[in-house]
Amino acid sequence: MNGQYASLLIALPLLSAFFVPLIKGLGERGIKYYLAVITALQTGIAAWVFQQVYSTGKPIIVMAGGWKPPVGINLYIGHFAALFVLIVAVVSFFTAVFSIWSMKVQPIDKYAMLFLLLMLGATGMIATGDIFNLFVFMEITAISAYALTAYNKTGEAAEASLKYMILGGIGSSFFLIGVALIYGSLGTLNMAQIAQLAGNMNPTVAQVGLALIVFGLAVEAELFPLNAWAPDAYQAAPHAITVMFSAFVVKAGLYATARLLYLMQAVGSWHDVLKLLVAMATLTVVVAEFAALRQKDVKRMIAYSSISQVGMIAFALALGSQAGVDAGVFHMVNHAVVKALLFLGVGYVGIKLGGTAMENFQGLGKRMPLTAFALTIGSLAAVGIPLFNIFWSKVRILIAGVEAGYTWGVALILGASVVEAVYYLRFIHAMWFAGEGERMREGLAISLILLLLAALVIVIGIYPDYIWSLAQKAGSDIFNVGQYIKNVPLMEVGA
Amino acid sequence: MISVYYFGAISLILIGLYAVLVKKNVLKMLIGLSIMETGVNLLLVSIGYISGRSAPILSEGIGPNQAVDPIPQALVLTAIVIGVATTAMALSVAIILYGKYGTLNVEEIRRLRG
Amino acid sequence: MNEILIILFTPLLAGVLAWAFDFRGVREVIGLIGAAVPLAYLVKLYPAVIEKPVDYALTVGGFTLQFQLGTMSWYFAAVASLVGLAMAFGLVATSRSGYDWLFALMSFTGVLGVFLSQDFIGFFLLWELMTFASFMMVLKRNRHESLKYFVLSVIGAYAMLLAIGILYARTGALDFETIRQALIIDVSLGTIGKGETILLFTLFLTAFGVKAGAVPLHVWAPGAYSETDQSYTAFFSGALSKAGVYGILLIYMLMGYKLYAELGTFHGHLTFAYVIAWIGAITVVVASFLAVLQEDIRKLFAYSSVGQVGYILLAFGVGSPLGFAGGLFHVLSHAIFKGLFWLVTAAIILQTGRTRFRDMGGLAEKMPFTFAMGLIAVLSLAGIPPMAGFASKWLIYEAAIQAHMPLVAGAIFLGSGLAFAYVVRFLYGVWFGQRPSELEDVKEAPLPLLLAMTILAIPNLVFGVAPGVVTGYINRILMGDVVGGDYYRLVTQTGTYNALLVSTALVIGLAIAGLVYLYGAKARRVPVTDTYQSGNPVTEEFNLSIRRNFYRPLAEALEFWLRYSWDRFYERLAKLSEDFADALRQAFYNGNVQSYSWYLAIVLLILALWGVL
Amino acid sequence: MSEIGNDGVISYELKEFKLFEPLFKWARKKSLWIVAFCTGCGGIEIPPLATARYDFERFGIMPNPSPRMGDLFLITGYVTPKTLKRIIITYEMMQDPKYILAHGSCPINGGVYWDSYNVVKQLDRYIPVDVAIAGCMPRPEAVMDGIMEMMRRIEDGTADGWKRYRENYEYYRRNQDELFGEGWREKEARRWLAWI
Amino acid sequence: MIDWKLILEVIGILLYATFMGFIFMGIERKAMARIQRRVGPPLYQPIIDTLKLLGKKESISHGFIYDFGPVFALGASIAALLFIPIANFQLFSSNADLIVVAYLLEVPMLGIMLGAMSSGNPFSAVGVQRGLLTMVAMQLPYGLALIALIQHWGTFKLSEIVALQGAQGWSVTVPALLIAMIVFDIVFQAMLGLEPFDIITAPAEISMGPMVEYGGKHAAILFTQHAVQIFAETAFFAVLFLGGASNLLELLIKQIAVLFIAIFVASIYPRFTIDQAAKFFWKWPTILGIIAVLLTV
Repeated sequence: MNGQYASLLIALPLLSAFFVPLIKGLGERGIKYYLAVITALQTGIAAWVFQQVYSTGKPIIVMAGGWKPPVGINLYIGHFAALFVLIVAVVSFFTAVFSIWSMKVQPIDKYAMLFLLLMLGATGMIATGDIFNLFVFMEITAISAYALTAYNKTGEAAEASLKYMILGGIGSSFFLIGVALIYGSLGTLNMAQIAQLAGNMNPTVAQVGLALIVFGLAVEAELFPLNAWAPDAYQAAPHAITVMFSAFVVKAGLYATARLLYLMQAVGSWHDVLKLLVAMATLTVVVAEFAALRQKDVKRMIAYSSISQVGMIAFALALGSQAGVDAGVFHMVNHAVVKALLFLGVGYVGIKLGGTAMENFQGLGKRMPLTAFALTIGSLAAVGIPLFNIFWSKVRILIAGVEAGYTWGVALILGASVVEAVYYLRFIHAMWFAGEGERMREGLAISLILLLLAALVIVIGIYPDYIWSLAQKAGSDIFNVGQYIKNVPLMEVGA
Repeated sequence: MISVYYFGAISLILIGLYAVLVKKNVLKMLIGLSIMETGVNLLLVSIGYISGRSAPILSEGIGPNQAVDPIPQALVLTAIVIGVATTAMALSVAIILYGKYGTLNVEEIRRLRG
Repeated sequence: MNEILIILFTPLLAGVLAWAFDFRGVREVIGLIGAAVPLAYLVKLYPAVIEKPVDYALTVGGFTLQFQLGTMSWYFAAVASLVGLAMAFGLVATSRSGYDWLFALMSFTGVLGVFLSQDFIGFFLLWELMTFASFMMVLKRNRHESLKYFVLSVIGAYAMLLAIGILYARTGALDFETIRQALIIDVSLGTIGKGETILLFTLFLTAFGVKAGAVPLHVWAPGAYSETDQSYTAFFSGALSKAGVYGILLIYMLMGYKLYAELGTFHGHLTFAYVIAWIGAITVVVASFLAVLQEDIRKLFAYSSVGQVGYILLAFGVGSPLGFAGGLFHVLSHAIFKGLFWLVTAAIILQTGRTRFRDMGGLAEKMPFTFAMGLIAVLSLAGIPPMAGFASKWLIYEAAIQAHMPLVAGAIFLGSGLAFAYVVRFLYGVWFGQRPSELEDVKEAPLPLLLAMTILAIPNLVFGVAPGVVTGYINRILMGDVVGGDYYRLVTQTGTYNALLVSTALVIGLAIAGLVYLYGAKARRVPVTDTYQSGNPVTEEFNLSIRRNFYRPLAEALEFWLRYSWDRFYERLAKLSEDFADALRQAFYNGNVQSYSWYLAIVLLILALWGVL
Repeated sequence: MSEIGNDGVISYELKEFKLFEPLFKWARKKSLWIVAFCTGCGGIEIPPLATARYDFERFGIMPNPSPRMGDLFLITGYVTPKTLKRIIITYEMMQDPKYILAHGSCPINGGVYWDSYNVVKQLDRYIPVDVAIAGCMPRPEAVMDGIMEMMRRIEDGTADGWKRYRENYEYYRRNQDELFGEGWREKEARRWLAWI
Repeated sequence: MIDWKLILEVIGILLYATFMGFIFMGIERKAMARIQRRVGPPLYQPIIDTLKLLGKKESISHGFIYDFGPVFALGASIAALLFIPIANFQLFSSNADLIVVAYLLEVPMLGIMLGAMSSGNPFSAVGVQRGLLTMVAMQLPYGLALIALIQHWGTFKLSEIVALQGAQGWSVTVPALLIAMIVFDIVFQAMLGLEPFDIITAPAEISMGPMVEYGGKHAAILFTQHAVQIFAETAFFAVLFLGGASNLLELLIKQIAVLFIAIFVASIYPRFTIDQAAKFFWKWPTILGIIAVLLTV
């Protein structure tokens, strides 16, 4: 079965990560180029997998060690996984190219290893079909994220990493309790089988298990009370890593929550969990937007904005309707592109002008017009101006939200996005119409990436049909669990 | 069938949580964290225990239905490894923190806020 | 037919090209073409539109955007593109950068799209585009005013989005036609309760009220209108405020029957229409009073524009067919005379660089053509009979009094009196009296601006003398012989107005007076200083004119009311919410890991309690 | 047309009503408007004329605050140079068939203030007086008689003070400049600037 | 096609109106004098004054608009007159209704203001300010009175109102419209610029207000305009509230009656200051107007 190449998606980063210490002799430059090559390779494979999945329409199932699913661990690369693995790969490639230029802190081989492990973890979380395997990949992502946050070796970085570690640790322990409870009552770890047997679990254990799993993943997916670590982690991490955090690390957590949520549909108190999640998601959007209003540091401001957009995705996924999930996935794609653009731009300015405080951005239009233009496109898109990509997904989410009956939730989110408009437009005004400065030379590679992403934003904005069709397929992949169970070749083993 | 081990595991988890929530010193918090992890591992193992059966080492005397359910034990192995990794990482970060901030009191480590 | 596509998107395309090729000559030519094409195509499509509305559907991102050029949308689009063409000529003279052209033409596309679109997603998309483009024009010059404008209009837009969502949830459709049918059927079904209809009505009212500048939401208008390139403001207040008014018509078309069924009538008037009428009346009175007391020429016209749009709201609020006819006619007349006013202001500011009345004066000799255009605009706005302004105001009077809304009609009387006052204030402040020495070398406005003014002045005269032309078309919109009479006469059940005869009477009167004037001794020109100051000799340094707070007595008479101002209220509200946001941030993200873990523990507690219940 | 002639003398042709001259002459006689400008001690003598007892309104006489519309200029009492400046400016603002009625002896020869340094002895040297009423503040009857005399003069056309002022304007101008000094209008105006 | 009869009628009415206007101004001065037990000028005194002003040998001008102002004012007054049904002569009144006439009666104010403003004299500027404020102040009660009338008779056309009054008795007989008439009468006082509201041309304060720079033929034109205006306004008052007239004599009597009410009020009351006037107009007349309007709805 030629599907087996898909397992390379996991194998390649793992092997190349452990291969890094061996090539330490090539020197700093060599490692960085090596990193870029690996990520390029990964993008190639991901693109090939994406093309195959979307052309044949059937998901690729990779059985570890040839064992049939309930016994063996399987990778289930459906429409969603194919799309998102490609996004993970592409964003990692861009960040790799960016870090070639931007990474100055010395132990570069450690950086490369952690970078690859982070990418591996995220890809694994998205592709896996087994909940404990999900836990393991989540831990890999988490640990590499802790390390990378502390990578700058400054006081703040260490503090942020500590916070992330403690909250992440608590979260993952409770996630493990949830997994244990589910395994205890169902006897299986495979997602497809869980979905089949979820109906006949005894209600209290199912309720507690589901709640704990969702709680564990919610810490990773930055929902309201649990996301206190996120702004610090985003701010303190190196600029390249923040791009990866916001573009796909959070999304992996979100996908996992959505996947497990919709798997356990048959559980009695499913709707109460949904209502709780919708409430938490709306609060995330509102609190994060309010927090971003008077920020002095642009990177922290965009971190809050990213948290609020992620909250909006969680709101969409937790609506419990097909339209909601499709809109959520569409917003995931758009958000990834826009936030990658914004964080890359801010990181670039941060390094070139030293620091990402608002003062450096005064009159950026005169100093670095290309970056300023890209940042403007990014912020306009983030606000939700028509002819840019987030407008389409935001409209879809809000209409799905009202259709699902959460009119008050939608009203609050709209109020929050008014606040978002205010601070983004203040940012644009600061860039173009305030402050002076003479024109500086801007790097070619970075400007090329920024302009490519900006062009992508505008193209999706003007012609969103293609991406919307992808999002619909990916959404249905998560939503109708029946199809998911049919796709996974379950071996008939006694419970 | 709620066996007595569940109570032990859950109490361990709560003790760990208590330590993280109340203790001011970073190291004590980390110790609390690892206690919680051991509690979770204990819960995981105890779920797989079927009373009156021996350890899941397949030898001639013990077949699949004489031994206890092996899968949770396998899971616990990986969970322990992960616990070790996180605690090691946390301690190294704590060392940097002490170097930079000169204190381990959680109240003072608050440069990133608002 | 893709004519609609051409009408809609040529301005945007031209804007982008003008921004791309940002050179002196090229940018202007592209901009002019971009602004002229919609008007040309609209005129070409006129015969087609008369029989059957032209339709066009476009599928974007899973939504089907339907556009329709019916009689009503043709009317609004024609008004907008006329003012747009004048704006383009104005921009040739006043704007120096491609930035202005890009966003001016983008808002032009937005407004045309709003008028032509037949489904809510297209409507909302182009509404947002219009708001964003006009916001960017203001952002360039003043951040505070532009943010105030953007926040208010975004609150309006999002209110509309919420209403669209509710409608979609209830009727399952997004395009106007199906929603209309669904709501009519729904009257008997009753799925949408009374409370929800009121919610929908208030949401739509806020959305369109913000754009039209109804009183509680008019706060953005003075700042936004004055802080941008003045020739763009001609379009901003001439055409963009019509989008808000078009929205009110949309409420009538879509939810009219439903609102009637739910809210019933009040003293013989539709309750919801009565509310709109009273909002319009209050807007007219409040805005006109504020306009009279302004010291800055742009602020004066901004408040006056808000007041005039209040007239249109009032006319639609009356609810009778004559009310709609009056309102629609006033849409046209407001667009032309207000557009003309703003172009005159653009000329003045371009040539003198001053915007306050105290620094200006005696420009009549220096800028004769602009003065003549200003006089036409003054006559039209004040509602002097031979002008278009009077014809539409006359129709609104007829409608309001016929529909037995006396106090609302009283508001129009007061409003038109105040309009007369602030328009004369403009004449005195800018054109007459002693000329400050620095303005000696002021020259006439550049040619393109003069051309722009003539484009808007001619319709003022033509539709003033022959209002029948416009009412003829309006009858076609309202599908009924609402306003009778031929080209020169307007006949309604209770009154007639023969514009031609009134003009001829005025001409006769002028001729007689002219004869009396010519008979007397030849008048010799006398310098300004030869004036009676109780016998004191007067030199140039004397300040012979009152240009600062001209209406101080009125301010003293209104002293009680002027203590309260909507503006300060909104500023305090904004500051309050920003401080709340800051406090929330400090409280929640206080940097202490312990408190963060407490948050986690609290969530666990909630889960535990919820699990137990 | 009006053009500024030599040293500020404004010369322009006047309107000649050939056909209606007698009608206008009658109208001028029957409607004399007094310029509300009271100088010296006679100012208080004018209001009694307007009361029911004498009522000059019977003859169409009406006080009018604006010089542009006024015809009859009453000089009621002594004239100091300071007041004379205002009188000259107001007189020149009045439109043409205008007449001056001087009350009391002061305008004629300085009267009681014959030796005062600050009184204009002979008003006629500065502005053309048509009718002068003797008496140190003539009684209302005398003033009424003076007005009757003025109306008779207008009737037969001999009240031509305005024509005399126009024809020999240099004479009057020279006397005025002699009294006040050259360019006194600007100097006077500049003195007021401090207050405005 | 030219309707000679109409043209002759128009010319006749115009001459009659101007003449009677001057006589009304004469009556005004004569009545005031008689009240003060003075003999007072002959009735035709305003005609003499206008002739004298017209007969001035020189006249000065402050620019084109300064000349255009009075001419426009007189033209507008003449136009307004043509649309009021004078006794049995329906001049153009079939082509315009109440609102058009009400607006045409206000247009001369703009003409005077134009001229006054361009004269560049501070007194005239204060006069313009006061004129506009009075107009603004009186607009609300004026409108309410008209609305009450229209609502009662249900039509805007003056000729129809006259016919209805002929049939059902004068407007004054209706209680609601009586209140409207009182309001209209107060406003009428301000429109004529008589005593309590002659703030515009406050003779002692700002020396003839807007008309301070006007002399010679400009003043003559303004006087004729004032004459035509008085005739038009009194005729308007008579048509609206006193049931129009079948012949000129009846109209004349009604006009003089109205005029005398105004004169009696004028000769008693001292002058309002402008903000007192504004406050007054927005207090009593407006309340009365609202009552009248609510009674007739």
